[in-house]
Amino acid sequence: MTFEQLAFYFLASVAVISAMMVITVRNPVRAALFLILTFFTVACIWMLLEAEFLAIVLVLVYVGAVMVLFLFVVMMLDVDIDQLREGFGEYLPIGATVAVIILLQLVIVLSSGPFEIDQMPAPAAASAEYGNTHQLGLLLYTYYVYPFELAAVLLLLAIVAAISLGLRGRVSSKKQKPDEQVRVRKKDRLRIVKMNAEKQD
Amino acid sequence: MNNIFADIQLAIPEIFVFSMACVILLVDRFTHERMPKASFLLTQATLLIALYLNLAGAPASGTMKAFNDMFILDGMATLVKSMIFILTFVVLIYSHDYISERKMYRGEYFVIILIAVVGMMVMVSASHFITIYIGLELLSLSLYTLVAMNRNSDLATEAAMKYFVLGALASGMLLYGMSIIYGATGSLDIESIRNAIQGMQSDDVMLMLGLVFIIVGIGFKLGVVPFHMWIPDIYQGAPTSVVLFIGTAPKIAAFAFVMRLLVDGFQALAVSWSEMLTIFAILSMGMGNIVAIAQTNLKRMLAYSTISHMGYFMLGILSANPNGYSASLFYVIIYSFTTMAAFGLIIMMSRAGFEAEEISDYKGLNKRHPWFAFMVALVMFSMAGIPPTVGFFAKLSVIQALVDVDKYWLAVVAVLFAVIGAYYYLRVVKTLYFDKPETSEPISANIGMQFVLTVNVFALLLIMPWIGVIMDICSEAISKMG
Amino acid sequence: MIALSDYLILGAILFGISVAGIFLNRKNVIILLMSIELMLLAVNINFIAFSHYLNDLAGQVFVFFILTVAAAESAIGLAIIIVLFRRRNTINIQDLDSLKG
Amino acid sequence: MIDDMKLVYLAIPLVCLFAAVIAGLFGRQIGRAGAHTITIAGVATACALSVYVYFDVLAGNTFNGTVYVWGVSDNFPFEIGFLIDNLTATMMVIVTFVSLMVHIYTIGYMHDDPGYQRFFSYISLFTFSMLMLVMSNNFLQLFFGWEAVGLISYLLIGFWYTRDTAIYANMKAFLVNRVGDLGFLIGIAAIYANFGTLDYHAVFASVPEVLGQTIEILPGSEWSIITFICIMLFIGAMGKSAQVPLHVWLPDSMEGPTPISALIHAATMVTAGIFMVARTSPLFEFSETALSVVMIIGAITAFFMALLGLVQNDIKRVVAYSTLSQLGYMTVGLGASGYAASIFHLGTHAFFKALLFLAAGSVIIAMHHEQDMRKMGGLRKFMPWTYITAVIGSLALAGIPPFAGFFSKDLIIESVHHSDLFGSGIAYASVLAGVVITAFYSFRLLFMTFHGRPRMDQHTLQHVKESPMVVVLPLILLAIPSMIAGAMFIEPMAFGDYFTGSILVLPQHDVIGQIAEHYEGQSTVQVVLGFMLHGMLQPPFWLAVGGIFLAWLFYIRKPELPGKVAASVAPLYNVLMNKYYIDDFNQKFFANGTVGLGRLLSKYGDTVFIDGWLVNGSARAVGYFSKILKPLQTGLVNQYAFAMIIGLLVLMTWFLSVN
Amino acid sequence: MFEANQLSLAIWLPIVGAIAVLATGNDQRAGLARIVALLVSIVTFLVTIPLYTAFNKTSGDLQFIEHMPWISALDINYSLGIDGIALLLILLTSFITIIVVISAWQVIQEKVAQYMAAFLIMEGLMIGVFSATDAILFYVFWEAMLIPMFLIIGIWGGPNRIYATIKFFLYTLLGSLLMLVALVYLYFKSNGSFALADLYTVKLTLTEQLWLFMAFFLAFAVKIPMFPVHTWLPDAHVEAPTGGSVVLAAIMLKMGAYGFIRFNLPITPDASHTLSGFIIVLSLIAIVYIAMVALAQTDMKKLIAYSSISHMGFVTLGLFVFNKMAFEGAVIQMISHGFISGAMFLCVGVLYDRMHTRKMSDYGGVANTMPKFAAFMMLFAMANAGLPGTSGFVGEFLVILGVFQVNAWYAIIAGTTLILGAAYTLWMYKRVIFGAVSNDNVKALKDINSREGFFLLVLTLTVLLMGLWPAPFLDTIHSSVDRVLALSAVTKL
Repeated sequence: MTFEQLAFYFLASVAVISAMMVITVRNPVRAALFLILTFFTVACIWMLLEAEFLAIVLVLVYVGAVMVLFLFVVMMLDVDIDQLREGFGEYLPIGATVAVIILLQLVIVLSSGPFEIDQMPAPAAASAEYGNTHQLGLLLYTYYVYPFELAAVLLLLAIVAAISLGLRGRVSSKKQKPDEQVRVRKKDRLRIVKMNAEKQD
Repeated sequence: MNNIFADIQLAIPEIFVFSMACVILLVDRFTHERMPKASFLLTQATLLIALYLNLAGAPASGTMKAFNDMFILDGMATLVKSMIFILTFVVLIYSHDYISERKMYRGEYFVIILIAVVGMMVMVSASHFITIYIGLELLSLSLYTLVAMNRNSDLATEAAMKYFVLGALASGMLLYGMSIIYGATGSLDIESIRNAIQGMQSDDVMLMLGLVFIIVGIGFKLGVVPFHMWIPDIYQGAPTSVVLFIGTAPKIAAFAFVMRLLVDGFQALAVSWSEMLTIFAILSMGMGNIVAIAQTNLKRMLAYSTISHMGYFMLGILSANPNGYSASLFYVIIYSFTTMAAFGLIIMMSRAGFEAEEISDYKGLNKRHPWFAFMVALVMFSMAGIPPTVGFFAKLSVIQALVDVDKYWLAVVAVLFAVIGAYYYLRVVKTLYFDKPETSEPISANIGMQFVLTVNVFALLLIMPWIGVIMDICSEAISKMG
Repeated sequence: MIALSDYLILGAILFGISVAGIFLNRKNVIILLMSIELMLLAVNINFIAFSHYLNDLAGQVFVFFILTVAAAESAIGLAIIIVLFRRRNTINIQDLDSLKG
Repeated sequence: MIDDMKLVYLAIPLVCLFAAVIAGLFGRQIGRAGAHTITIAGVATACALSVYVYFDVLAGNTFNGTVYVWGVSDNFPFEIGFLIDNLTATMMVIVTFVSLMVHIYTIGYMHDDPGYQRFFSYISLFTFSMLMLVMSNNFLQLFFGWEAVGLISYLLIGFWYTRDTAIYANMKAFLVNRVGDLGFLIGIAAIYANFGTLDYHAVFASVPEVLGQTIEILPGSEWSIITFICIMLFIGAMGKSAQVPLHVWLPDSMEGPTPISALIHAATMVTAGIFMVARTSPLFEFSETALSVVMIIGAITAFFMALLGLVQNDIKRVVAYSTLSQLGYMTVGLGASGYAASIFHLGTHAFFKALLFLAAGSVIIAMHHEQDMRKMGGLRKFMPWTYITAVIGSLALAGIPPFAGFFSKDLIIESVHHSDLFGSGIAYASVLAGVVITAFYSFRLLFMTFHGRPRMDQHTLQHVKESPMVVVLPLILLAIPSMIAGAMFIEPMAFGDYFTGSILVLPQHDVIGQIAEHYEGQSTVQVVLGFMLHGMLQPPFWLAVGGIFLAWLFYIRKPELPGKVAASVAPLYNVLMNKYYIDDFNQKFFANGTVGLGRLLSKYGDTVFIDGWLVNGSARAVGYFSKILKPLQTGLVNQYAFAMIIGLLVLMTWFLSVN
Repeated sequence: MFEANQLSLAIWLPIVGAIAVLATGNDQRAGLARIVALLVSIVTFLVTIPLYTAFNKTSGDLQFIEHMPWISALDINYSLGIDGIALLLILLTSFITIIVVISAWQVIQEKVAQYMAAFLIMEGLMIGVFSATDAILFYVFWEAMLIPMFLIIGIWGGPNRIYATIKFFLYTLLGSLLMLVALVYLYFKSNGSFALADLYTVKLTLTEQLWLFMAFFLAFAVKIPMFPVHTWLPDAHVEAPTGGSVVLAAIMLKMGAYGFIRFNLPITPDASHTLSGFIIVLSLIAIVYIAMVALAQTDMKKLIAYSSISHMGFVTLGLFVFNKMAFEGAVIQMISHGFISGAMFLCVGVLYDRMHTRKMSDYGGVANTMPKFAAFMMLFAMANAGLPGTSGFVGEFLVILGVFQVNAWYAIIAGTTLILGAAYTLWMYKRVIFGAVSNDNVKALKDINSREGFFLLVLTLTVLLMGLWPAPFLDTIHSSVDRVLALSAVTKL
């Protein structure tokens, strides 16, 4: 067994176990943490597959941002943990059965024939000059420029949507209203009050 | 990569719509209090101009590709995009009063709608897994947001959550399927995939596995049984204006999406996916029609009716020939316009604080407002597929497609379910005409909307003499497909 | 050497776990979302493995986009959940069944 | 000449129709007098013209032609046309004459009735229909007239439509007739199917071609087509001419006003069946089976219905049963191939039976519409004219020479005697037995009504008086032919070649020919005298006399006797009083049975099975599924996800295992 | 122009007229709506008369042909044309519509314009059905009729109208949708044509024919209606307003039989022969069974509805013995039944308008207070019982004559209608019209007014004319019947 294999199987089993923990632990915070662990290990596996850029992105962006967002939400929403796992056992048989059947079918199909090592050998390791990030970058900005731009649209959408949904305008907030500031006229701000002179009696 | 400007030229409508979305986002910031209508008008203008750009840029013949074959423009794309613009345009007219009465009249609403339109356009013109996926997500994410847009509604937020969770799950499955196909064919480009599949055995398990997952994704998008669960809840929970949108343009976009994946990509596997779609179609027609009978909420009933209509819609596609595709295209166009009229009428009936969602809200409408009642009845008859409304021709075309491929039993099943379906549509008509009104409150609606709605509804009847023209357009669009 | 199928099976196992997670979890929406994240992870593993073995970077590019989309999706999804929580004071699935039938 | 005659032929029914329409539609405008004037004028014209036609026909001017083409189907023209020959002309005269009498009589009888105009309209219309029936030259028109007279009979029986018994009786009459009509129609259909035409002459001409053909009605039993046709036609005749078992409507039809009992239910309509069989004699002659059937049915009717006449106490019912019995005689005559005898009896019977009915009506008027003979008696003194005419009628009915009935009835009995068809023995016995019974009940009626001590209440007794002239006049006018018609017409009708062109009798069946041999070459007077002399030596005469004597014994001499006899044969008496239970049986089995079956079918077939199970059942099933499937949408998002995953699982398993 | 598009004119004129009627608006202008509707119906009738006068009776071919492309993608055309059979039915339609409009004059007080418009639209659609020579065009008209009828029963109907109207709609829809599948199948067999003429010549195996026959059969049998798919009719009739019942009985039922003539017999001749025994048995069941069921009814309209089913049994019987006389009898029966059943329902309507009950037990002795009415009804009752001299006799007579040539027993069983038909009709007449005045309501009845008298008189004259002189009717259909029989005699195997 080579080091690669050893590393792979180790990482894979960690990933699988932590994934199992994600769906079985009671506490959603811990579940999120286990998910992070899963991501980490998978990122390592991606390294084995020479996808360094994505591995790093997975950790930095995904774990760093998305999972933290998850954690943040989980913690923000004060959820009663004890109730959450009620009746867990009830669904275990059917859940496990379905999952196992699907898994079995996938395994049978995927491990049959074409993807065996003899059918499809791993490519030779890339040369030292090969930069995964470089190559990806080249592709992304040239060949895949169209989806790349679309991804930008998507992110804009996410921003607009998240703000639009999440932002709760408080009545008391003192935020700026640029359109009003720009459009302001003298008469809006200045009221000239005409007062009759009081009689001095 | 030869000439980026030539590529861009083809994508001008997409670029224009998105640019306008950004513009509106900005403009709205400055105008939404003083000129609340600015965003609305800009959006409508955008759609009209986009329609023009789309038609002007239509390829004279054959198909044109751009961006390294990730973007495709053909007759079907032009037609479907035009429909999307028109439908969205009318939808916004209908929605106008509704959203302003419910404090959703914000710039974001229009921006998100436009982005959804962009998403649909991308989907329609996609010829690569990545563009298909991104287009799909652009649309889906916009719709999730729109559903949740009425933040003060218990039901809307619940619906949004369900839609989101299930949508994400479906995307995951679709992606899994794509990954398998990628592994099996070594490509993400639709055309290459097609070529690769043609060189393989059609019962290759790997392909089949990928196909199953992709079909599940498609099934969800269309809302066919058993991937339909989101539809009733979303239709009932979401604001009517949003349902109006979800129920119309995206259905047509979904048609293009199905065509790109199944027909362009997996034509060689037609036997298998046609079989899968057959199962979906029967289940959808059955489940949709049967469960609709038990509904008391009109929107929810229409949701089940949608499920059944998607079943009928698939009858054309599963015949797996151009005749069938054009029948389905025709069906979905007719269906979209009918649905639009249906929800338009619900919107017209609703007022601030009153949703007019329950079927019982329509009791004796004929006594209160015969004109509206007649329009609702017409829409219901069209949905039931009773001649001389266009709904009949839609059914006729898919049945014709079925019989063409000798699937008689399926045609018989389809018409049997249509009879069951007719029952609940009739029940609405019954409510309109035969029941006593519970309130005599007059119905007010703005004149412009009434006019457009009237045109919309009567088109369902009066388009009859020209129905052949629409069929021709559909079959021509299909024949010009890549 | 590690066979491609090993990676794929890892992906399949993660996929299976995510399916099981959806089945087992009947309370918390967020855990449901996490299960779906696991599913996406399985997809990504597939793509990267294929990409590596096919010697074709397209798969990795796809993963790049998937990650982007997933991030956007999570943002919107969590926003929805927050809106929901504010409105209903719960994200317990069992309590969110006003729409049914 | 012929062209003119065509107009005459047309005019005869049409004047009646015209009068009927005027009286019916404009009754209110023209008033009572107007109504009876116009209808009587119409019928009188018809009668006069009929007599004219009669003599014209006697002069040899027969006619067979089309009036108009009713419709063409399958290239066959169905026509409305006239066949005027001796038979027709005779019938026309009888019909119009009796009708005229009844019209006149009605003026008096219906004097106070609010439906006066309506009544005149009906009877005029009836005359029209009956004329169309007898003048027809084809089966279609025959059927037209057949049904039309049935309709008017229905209307007239129910003339007093507020009486429950009347509207029950008229419906019964129509329905029972319809049973016969079904046979008749099938017979017509069979004629068309086998002869390809409905025209009498054409049909009769092609009898030889059809003669050998058979039809398989029931599997395994081949019937000669002619027999089948004849029996079917005769079923029609049984309905109209009230032969057992389709006789049940006739006694009940007495619910109608008396004039129509005379006209329709004694003189004319009920004889349509006899006429029809005589008319189609060229068919019947070729089927001995059919003739036997006719004879046996007739014999049964003649005897058993006469028996019923013995026990009736309603004056009209006695006459009605006698009518039934006499119709039986005519039928027997037909069965014995003595068509001429039957038609002869038909004619004489028309006169004396109409006379008897009208006389009965006259009594009823005097008794203030009391019809029970037990409450009468001794009317002789109050109503001399009525009494005398009734006596004449009764004598004619009983068959006492030289009254009309004697000749015709004796001729029938003689014919049967000569016949050697199957059943002729029984028939002969029946008609002989019938004679004594007939005589008995006729005089029973006469004695109970006119003799003895008045049994009515004081009030009625004080008001009893002879009927007015309009009533009495027809009685007298009818009494005359009742006396002399027999003697007048026996020679030409029975023994001459009067009916040669109209009625066919095969030589082997020619019973009248055998009788005629005795009188060959004699003058009319000789024949009459000879016939009378011969008749007095024969049993029928003595039987009749015996019957009269018995009646005298029972009702004049020893009035307590009837009760004793009745008590001693109580079971038989009860059977007779209950009309052999046939009405009860029909009511229970056919009427209630059909309605009951209908209710059953309606409830269990339509309501429970088809509607309840199949139609609403499937609707309910759909609704049930709807209720079952609806909760599947639990509202729980994780379960929605389940559904998707299960869907995925199923698809995956299916398609991966298939490949 | 007028000459060339005579049929289109007859179809669209009433429909456009209906819009004009609707345009008169609400019930404040009900009088105007009535007058416009009457004018439209009369003009339509006048438009249909030249069809008769200009019709070439010696030719069995379609006449007044119109042809316009409609849906080129499916080769669906707007093509019209009529033969003698259709001609008579069209005349019947336009005639009955006038009567219906008049009969509703005072009775309908609510939503008058809608009521009148619904009938005018029906008229146009029904004429369309009879004149369409393109299968899909036929189907469109055929199905479209459901909508106005649905509303007529549902809006102006009796207490149980909703059940009845939905049952009516779904029942008929179920039948016709299968026909649609059959039509589409034929479309492919005939290489893409919906023209009836093309469908007549397409070759079909026996199995195909049997399936197609059954599909068509279901559609038409429901409409006729034949046993056992008849149960919608009594309900629909009972609940429908008088006009609705009249149109339903007088015209809509005929469409089923017309469908048999246009579709089953010529398109699936071999199947028609193979299955004729089946149809004949059903027809005989209809004649006998339904007549018995009619006897058990206590509701006048239900009784007449059942009697309609029974009478329509003669039509199907006549069509499927393949005998010209029976066939012609069947066609005549269709027309005659149109008049008679219409008249019967109008009579019941006249009573219902006064008493608001259809139960026979609520009546009795009507003749005392309504003598004129009683006279009219007597005539129609007799016509219903098939009395010679009325139109009711002609069809039954010809059918029995024709059927006897094929099988004596069929004729005998069918002939029982003579008894049963008379039994239920007269029984009803007896219970309703005859007898002493049974209650105060009857006592208070007013005899028919001149308007009612008018339409009853017109129908009376028609019934008598047709009974006494059916030749003009028969002459119109000879050639057409020959053509249909010839088509159904040619094997397509």
